[in-house]
Amino acid sequence: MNKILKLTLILGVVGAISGGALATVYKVTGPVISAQDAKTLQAGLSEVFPGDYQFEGLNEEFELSDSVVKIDDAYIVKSNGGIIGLVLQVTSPGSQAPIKLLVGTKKDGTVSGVKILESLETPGLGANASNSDYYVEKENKITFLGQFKGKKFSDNFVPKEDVIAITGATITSTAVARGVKVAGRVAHNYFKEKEGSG
Amino acid sequence: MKKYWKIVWNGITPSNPILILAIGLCSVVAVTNSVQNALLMTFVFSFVLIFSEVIISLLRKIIPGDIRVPIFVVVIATFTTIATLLSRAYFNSIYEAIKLYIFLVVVNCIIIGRAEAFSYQNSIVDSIFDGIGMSIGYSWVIIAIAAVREVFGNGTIAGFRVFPASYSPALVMILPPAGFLILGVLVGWLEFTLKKRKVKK
Amino acid sequence: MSYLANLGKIFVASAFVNNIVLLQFLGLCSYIGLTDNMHASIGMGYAVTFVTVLAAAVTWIIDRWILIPFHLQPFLQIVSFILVIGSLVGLVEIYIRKMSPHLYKAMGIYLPLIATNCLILGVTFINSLQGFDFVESIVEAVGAAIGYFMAMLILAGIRERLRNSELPDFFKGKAIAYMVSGIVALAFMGFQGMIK
Amino acid sequence: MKTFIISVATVGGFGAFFGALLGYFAEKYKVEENPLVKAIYEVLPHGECGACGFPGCHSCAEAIAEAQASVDVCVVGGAATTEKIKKVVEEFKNKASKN
Amino acid sequence: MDENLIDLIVTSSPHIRDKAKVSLIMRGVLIALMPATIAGLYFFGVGHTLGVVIVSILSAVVAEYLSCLIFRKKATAYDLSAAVTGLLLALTLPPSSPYWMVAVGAFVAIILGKWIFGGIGSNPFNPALVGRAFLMISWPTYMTIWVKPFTQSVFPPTSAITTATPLNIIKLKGFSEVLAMFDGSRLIMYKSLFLGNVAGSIGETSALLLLIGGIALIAKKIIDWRIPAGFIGTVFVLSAVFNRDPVFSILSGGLFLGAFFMATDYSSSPITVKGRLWYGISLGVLTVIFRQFGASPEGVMFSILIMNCFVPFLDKMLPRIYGHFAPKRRMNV
Repeated sequence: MNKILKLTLILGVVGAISGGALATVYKVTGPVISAQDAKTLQAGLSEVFPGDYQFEGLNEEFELSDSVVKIDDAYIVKSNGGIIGLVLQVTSPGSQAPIKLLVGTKKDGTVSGVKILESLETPGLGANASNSDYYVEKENKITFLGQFKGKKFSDNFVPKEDVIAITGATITSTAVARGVKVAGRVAHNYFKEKEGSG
Repeated sequence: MKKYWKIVWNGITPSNPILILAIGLCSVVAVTNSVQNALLMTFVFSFVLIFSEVIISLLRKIIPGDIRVPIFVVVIATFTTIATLLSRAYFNSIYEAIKLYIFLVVVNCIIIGRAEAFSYQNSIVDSIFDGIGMSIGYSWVIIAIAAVREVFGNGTIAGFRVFPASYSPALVMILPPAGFLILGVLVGWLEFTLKKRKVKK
Repeated sequence: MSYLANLGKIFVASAFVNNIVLLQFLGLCSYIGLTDNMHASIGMGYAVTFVTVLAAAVTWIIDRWILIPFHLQPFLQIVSFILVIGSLVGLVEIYIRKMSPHLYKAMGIYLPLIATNCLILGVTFINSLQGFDFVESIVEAVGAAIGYFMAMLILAGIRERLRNSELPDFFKGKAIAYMVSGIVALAFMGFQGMIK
Repeated sequence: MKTFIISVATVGGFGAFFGALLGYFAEKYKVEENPLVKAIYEVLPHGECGACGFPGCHSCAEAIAEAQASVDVCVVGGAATTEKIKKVVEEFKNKASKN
Repeated sequence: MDENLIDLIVTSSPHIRDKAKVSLIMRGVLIALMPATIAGLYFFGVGHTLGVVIVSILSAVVAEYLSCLIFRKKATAYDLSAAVTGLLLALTLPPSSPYWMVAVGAFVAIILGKWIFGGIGSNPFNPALVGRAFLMISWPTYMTIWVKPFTQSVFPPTSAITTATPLNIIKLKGFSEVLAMFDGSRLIMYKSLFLGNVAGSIGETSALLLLIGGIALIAKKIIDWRIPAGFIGTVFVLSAVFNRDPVFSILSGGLFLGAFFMATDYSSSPITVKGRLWYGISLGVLTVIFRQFGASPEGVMFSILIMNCFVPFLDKMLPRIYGHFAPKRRMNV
């Protein structure tokens, strides 16, 4: 009995100390991490929707055309009070972990830009998706994400057809294209609804 | 001073954690596809190893033998999490690259092995130097492997272009199969030379 | 996509497309260490299957019912997971050692090996990262375990066979196990793209 | 502060719970075993990595006790562990010869 | 081949290490591959294509020679096995492959595929396919450029018109598109595929000539009919199940080349009669699965490599020719 008590006590105390230490460290680093995330998000927003605009968080549930792609967040883009676009944060299943994307959409029905926020794709293959030195069209220096700029919502977004795939990374290419496609559909419905209601 | 140098040197070559002990190889294969990943892994590894060794050495008289392993594991996991949080807060871009492999540190046999074999029996100062030696021994090997893989697989070292842009990289080098193959050649070379040395003796 | 098809997809992905040993390098220590012996490989395979599923179930409960509701996930996940898995495995080992010496010989002796096997922890992290629900987590765990089992059997079979051939001195011992794994990994790359 | 307390309670609770269970199980399901195996097992690193080719440190200790493996089979422990195992084995031999 | 020697060759199952006999077998295989090779040169232009074949064979022989030196084994560079590996590798490569890549592939095939295991007879994997898989993963771009027949000029190879293989088109666009390529007539399609007038690897397109070579090898008892029969038969049946044109499925891609010349490699295929049959069937199943669900349109190579992994089990689990295990099993039941 004595032994059981001793083990309980020691393991409990060690656990408690560990929990306390971690909570303390998290208290210090937590704000830094969230500040960092916010900064990344802000930079991402202005990257997918270049120009001097205001971004505003949007709380709305969207109807999705795809069962595996999810919309985590949405931001409306405002210029002088008027809505000119929508940026969507999309999660699409990648080859190992989900890929988090920011997709900027314009009111005129085109994609303004795409950025990968988080991904765990294979270095040298899938990771080339966010590599700014990797061109899918070498002559025009167009990156994989760059090719989405200006694409219409109504496009098919199928790699090897209207989307140039990354060599040896079909899964990644499909995942990104799929995410953009869903975002496009959502944005299309959103703008239509806005117009309908005035 | 000489004693400490001997402890450090012991980790660098005579009982190098990868080359001689040949354990904890999961992380070796996993993170050596680029020098950058290998470097961050090295930082996390050294941080966790050194601090865990210190704490365990500090507590060595109190820890009961029956549950020493769970305690070691908790200590190691705690430092791993701290390392994760710190790298996430201050080196976010690299953290993104290897976050899947960070937990490999927790279950790295090298750390548990050193905790048990060295710091559970030695003083704090000795443990620090053992940690330093082991970290250096671990890092030079994984960085070397990573350099080879990155050069042939991507034409760069730590992001700097080494081969001209016209070089078409052998993608396989940064993919899983080459990790095994290079480790195989390395292990073969080691066992071969060690055997030779034994025969000579 | 129906829920069942989704489960099938998760299974194929974890067993073949992202084979946990060959393409994710988890559980290498035991993979290289034990495949010299076919008997041990099989025992380890059963033990890993059992523990992975157990661990996936338990950690899912801890993750969903304790860590996430109290916002502890970012900093307590690793510690709690490893503590719980390690202790559970220890308990199971002590128990079957006493209760069924037969089972202990076939599978139990491999249990301690698993407590610090990165494969188990890896699976639980993947489950948490992907946000799988309970059934999905179990399916992922079964897939990963079968992938591990398969890799163990392949390597053990080939190593057994290679015992009759005159390997070069350079590659005798563990080295050839790594080389074979490299080629098997090359073959398994063929499964890439099966999951869309 | 609330987070701090919850954290301490959670991990401390896990630790205490499993500590108690481990202690209880170890008592209740005790298995008699060869003292030599036990002694060798004590000095092995408990890393349970399997690098020696045996499934776990316990099997490794058994193999050493039955002389199926050499005393330097544990690479993780290195030279220090080898020395200790040698010592343990010798002690047992001496005891046996005295009896 | 000298008729008197054939009886000696038949019993090759526990592998024969005798140099003279090995070289005879290898010579047989080389001769059997000749028609398909010549067809490849005819369809894809003598210039660059011939270069690929020569570079591959030469590199393989050089690699073999070097390996003998490095690993201090008796020289086997002249038993023709390296030449066979080199030729097989070349036949699986696209006609426009750059020479350096071919050379790398041949070195990998010989050293990684064969010599690290101790040379001929010990390799658990088919060496030529190890080389090809290495290239496929390393340089997917070069490995998926296919040349339209009769368009690759002698010099320079760039003038060739690139196109997709029939399997490629089926993967991306569907069967009707393939049919449209042949004026919508199945008969013309079958004929083109059978003769080899389609895009593909150097030696895989002409089913007819591969069939002739394969049947010759079977007739000379150099290879066992069970593996190719099981393989091709399974692909035929399963393709129909998956609603693919079965005749198209067996004629297109590298199936004939793989079934007759790769899967039958002595040291990487099972040695039991039943084992061979099961081996062939499993290969067929895997190939259809790869073609149907995989990222790349063809799956013969990866199927063979994966089944190579399981050969030790096929040998172990199924009773041997000698009936050694059979009585024991019955006793258990």
